[in-house]
Amino acid sequence: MLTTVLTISGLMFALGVAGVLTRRNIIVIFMAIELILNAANLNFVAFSRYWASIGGISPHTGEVFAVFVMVVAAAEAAVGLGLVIALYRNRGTVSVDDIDLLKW
Amino acid sequence: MYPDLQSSPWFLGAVIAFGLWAVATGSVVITAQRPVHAALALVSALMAVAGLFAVLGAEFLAGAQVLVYVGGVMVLFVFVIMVVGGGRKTAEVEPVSGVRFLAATVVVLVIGGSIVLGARSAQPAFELRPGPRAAASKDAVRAGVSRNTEDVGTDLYTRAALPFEVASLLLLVAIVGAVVLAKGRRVEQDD
Amino acid sequence: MSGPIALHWAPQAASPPPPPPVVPSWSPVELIESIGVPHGFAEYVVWPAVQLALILFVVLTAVAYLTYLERKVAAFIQARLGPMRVGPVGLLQPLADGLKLLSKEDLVPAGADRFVYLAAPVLAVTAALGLLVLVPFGAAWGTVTDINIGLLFLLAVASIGVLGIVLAGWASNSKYALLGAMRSSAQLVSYEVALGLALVGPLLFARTLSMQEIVESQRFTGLWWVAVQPLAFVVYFIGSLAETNRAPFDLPESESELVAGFHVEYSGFRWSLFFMAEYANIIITSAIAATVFLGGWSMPGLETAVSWIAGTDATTPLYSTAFTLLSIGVFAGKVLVLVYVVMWVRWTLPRYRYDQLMDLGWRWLIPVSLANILISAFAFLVAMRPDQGGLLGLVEVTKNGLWMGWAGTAYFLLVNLATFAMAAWLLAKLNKTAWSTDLHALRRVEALRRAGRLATAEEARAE
Amino acid sequence: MASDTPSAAAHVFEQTEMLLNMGPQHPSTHGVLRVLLKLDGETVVDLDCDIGYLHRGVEKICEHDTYPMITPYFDRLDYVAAVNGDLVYVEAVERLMGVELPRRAEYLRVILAELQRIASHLLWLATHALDIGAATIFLYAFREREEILKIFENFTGARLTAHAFRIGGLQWDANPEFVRDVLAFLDILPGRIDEYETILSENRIWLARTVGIGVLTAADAIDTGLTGPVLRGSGVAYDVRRAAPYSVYPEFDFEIPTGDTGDTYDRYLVRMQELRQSVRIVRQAIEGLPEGSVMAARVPRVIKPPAGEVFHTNESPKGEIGVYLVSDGTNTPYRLRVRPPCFVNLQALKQLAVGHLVADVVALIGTIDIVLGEVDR
Repeated sequence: MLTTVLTISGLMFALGVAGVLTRRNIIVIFMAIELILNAANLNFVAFSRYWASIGGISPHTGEVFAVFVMVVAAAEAAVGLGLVIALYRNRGTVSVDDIDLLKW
Repeated sequence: MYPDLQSSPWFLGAVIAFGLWAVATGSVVITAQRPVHAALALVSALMAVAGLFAVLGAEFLAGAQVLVYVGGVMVLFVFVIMVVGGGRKTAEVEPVSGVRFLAATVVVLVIGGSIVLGARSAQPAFELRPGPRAAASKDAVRAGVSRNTEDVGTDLYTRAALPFEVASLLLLVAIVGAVVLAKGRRVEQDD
Repeated sequence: MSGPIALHWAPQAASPPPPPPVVPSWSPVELIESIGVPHGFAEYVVWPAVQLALILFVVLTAVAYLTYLERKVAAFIQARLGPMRVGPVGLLQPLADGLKLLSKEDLVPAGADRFVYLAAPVLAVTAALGLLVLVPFGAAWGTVTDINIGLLFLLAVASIGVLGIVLAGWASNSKYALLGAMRSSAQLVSYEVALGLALVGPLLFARTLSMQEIVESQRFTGLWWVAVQPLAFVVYFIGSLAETNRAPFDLPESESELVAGFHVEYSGFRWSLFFMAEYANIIITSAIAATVFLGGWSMPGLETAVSWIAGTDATTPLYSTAFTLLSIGVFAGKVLVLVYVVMWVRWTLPRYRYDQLMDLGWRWLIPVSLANILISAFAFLVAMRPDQGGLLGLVEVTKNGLWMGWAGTAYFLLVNLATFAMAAWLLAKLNKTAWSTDLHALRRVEALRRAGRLATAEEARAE
Repeated sequence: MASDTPSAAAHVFEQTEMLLNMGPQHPSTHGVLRVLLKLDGETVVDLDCDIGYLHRGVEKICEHDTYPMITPYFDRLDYVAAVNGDLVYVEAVERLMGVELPRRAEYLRVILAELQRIASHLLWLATHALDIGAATIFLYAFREREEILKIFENFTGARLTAHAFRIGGLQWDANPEFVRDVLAFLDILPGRIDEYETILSENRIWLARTVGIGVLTAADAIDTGLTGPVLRGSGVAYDVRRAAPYSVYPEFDFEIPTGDTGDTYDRYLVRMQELRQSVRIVRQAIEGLPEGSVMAARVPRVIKPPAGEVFHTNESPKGEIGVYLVSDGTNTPYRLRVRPPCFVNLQALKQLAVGHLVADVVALIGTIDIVLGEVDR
């Protein structure tokens, strides 16, 4: 049972990495990162349940961790997308191929 | 909600169904030509993950997932896509035709394959069990209603109180950052 | 019952809290089982399906008749008659409208993102109708299901509806629709915050997210949470107007500026789907308000009324049926009153401007609801029994909910009225321009602000 | 914004701007006005009015019609204030011909013109409030306007293009119920105006939407050539009824309300006051209505004003409406030119709107109170 969930999360993680590596639209890259984060969250929850089944001290640690991941994701979206908009206003593009300078 | 569900074949079936859904829509996310379609697919994938959470007994997390991701983060994404003109297909520069697809496949196969193999080789004794149920604790008003929210809340505010504060600080910084980024635009216009 | 008491002076806290109120035990599942359907199947498949079909039928009819009601209310307010021609006093008007809309052509504008354009209204209406599963329409078997994250789930799924609106506006390939979508996304995301925070206050008292238990908690305490959380109720109501795109917050579709905003390009059935979603959302936000603040299906005297009809034996089918139907009636009554207020507001007030709407949300509703949470939580802590971590012992946390005597009730009423007054005063100090009953002062302050505005307009012209 | 031409070139700020066509088919442009908005987000950066969708060439047509035939065209300039349009034309011709009118005719003309002003202001209130989102005021104002239209229908046979004036007086005397109807209407109207003000004047949202929106200083307003309530809202007490009195206006006691800041709210207050002042004028006129004929004694059957020219202006509900008339002694004018208040006032829109939001543009179009029939002619 655990392996099923781990397989799913592994595939999602791989998809996310593939998206980050192959896409050039920075927004799509952000979305792929969300996929990766979700795969991690899934693992946290699955292991949390496993922990519960073998009688760990707190069966909800994984879920609490997942909540923090969500917080990070929300913060990342707010700042990251703000950056994307600022970038778009200045450069008129959202392709990472065109944003290769550290300073302009 | 129904304690006997997790040991039933329905449980495994639900996990697999949600998992397939998540993986299928997840692959649409990275292959869709228009960002807005990718965003829609991501919404779908996130819902599937929320479904997985719910099946695994993390109901609070499922609700938070939909509320935070779909209602908040994804609306932001769609908003930004609208601002930067997401209708147009993104120009993907490919040195060699099809190399991108090839790379994606290789990545998925290598990373995904190794993770899956690793998971498969894990101990078969791993068994998922539901968290503490209301049926066991007489405190809840209604038998059968999971105490997941209460438990996560207790954990969050006792054992994880410090990380919780740190996370709230992070959110504050993010808000300030977003405000600064948004303000920067007006400064540009004035000069 | 009461533990070691140090600073304990509340006269009635010594008396043990009452047993939980009666909930009828019979359910139609037994009826279904009696014709030979296996237990699990009857309880988890057949009966919910029957309930869902009933609810969908009733709610969709209600949605259709809300449009009729809206027009009648508007007509009543505007000193005219409203629909009168189709059927007696226009009662068949929704039917005629529906037929007309169904027979219209389903247009897709040129250059639109076809898939998103066609899917958006479905998304909006699915999110709205999906919520119905969790609305506690009545006691006992009047509710489809009750999950432990009920309220959270309602808010979460309601937020999906935003995506439908935003995507509809974006996919229409029209500037008016795009502006509507932009407004909508910003508006709904900000007001969701205020809405969610406003609900935290009553949750302190209900101590659960499950919709049924929220009702039961009010039934047990004998108090509707609006009495102890008036501020939260006001914030929630304003926020729900904005969430459902109702005037004075109907900016995403404001017909005088954006023509029809996000659904300007839609026609026929897809257009009516948006309206279905809007009215279903009104029903649902009103239902949440009724559940969380107004006691849901509970009503003082409900049990007495049931016992007149069906005696006092809570296990009989008659008792259960009478109880359920009466409670559904009570709930529907509360929701209708709220819906009427929503319509009344719409036909009375002018529309806010976009920036003023944001201003109201961020500078008023969110600070107010945050302050409300803070003060309520503090007051709650102070009032709890000493052995449960409090000080005064006015309120006792029992396994069935909160138990407070008249002293506790009076205490919370006072605290929350004080909160109300304090919040109003403080925010009046903070937002001088926005809150002043002295209109002349308001105009003077505006004149100063205008000086700044004039300068920029001058610059803009100079360019 | 999703600009139409996503040129990747480094037009940094061009990318944030969006062109929005408001009208000619738009619920808030009060007819077939097309406003071309250049927006940054929702802020108006630039604005251009495109007019002429309703152009009929009225002034040219008038050169081919006899003098009495021309009056109906003036009904249809400002078609919500037909009487005022008629009045300025017939008065211009009468001035050219030197006709002296019987006092009853003058009084009836003033009554009709002021009722028409009330009707026009009610229509303005209705649409202006509707633009800002207060839908119910619309029907309230129309309810009262309906009463005026009924009076007009009784008097002239037409509701919208009420047409009773003839060169040299009125076509008919008032119908027997006229005085009673007008008095009954005057009794209810002040209470109803109070009702509108209850809903709007101290409504927080209404204030937020109008106070400080579209500020026009007195100097700017005069420079732009604005007249009527738009000018008076900026604090200039210029009213043709006082500045260059015509008809029997000097005989009536009324005030000219002015604003002080020149914003949309001031213009709103000015018009609401004007409603009350018009009620005063009509009441005085009805009470002092003389008996006698309604047609001047010596008006020739074929009207041929002596060769010459005249420029005559009136205070229409929208502002100063003027007629420049050149006669060559024949039965058709040599040249006729209208100074339309709406056309001139519309110029101010850009001045008012730049720097405000889209939602304010509709409020500003409403506050200028234009009628495209008159703008385009």
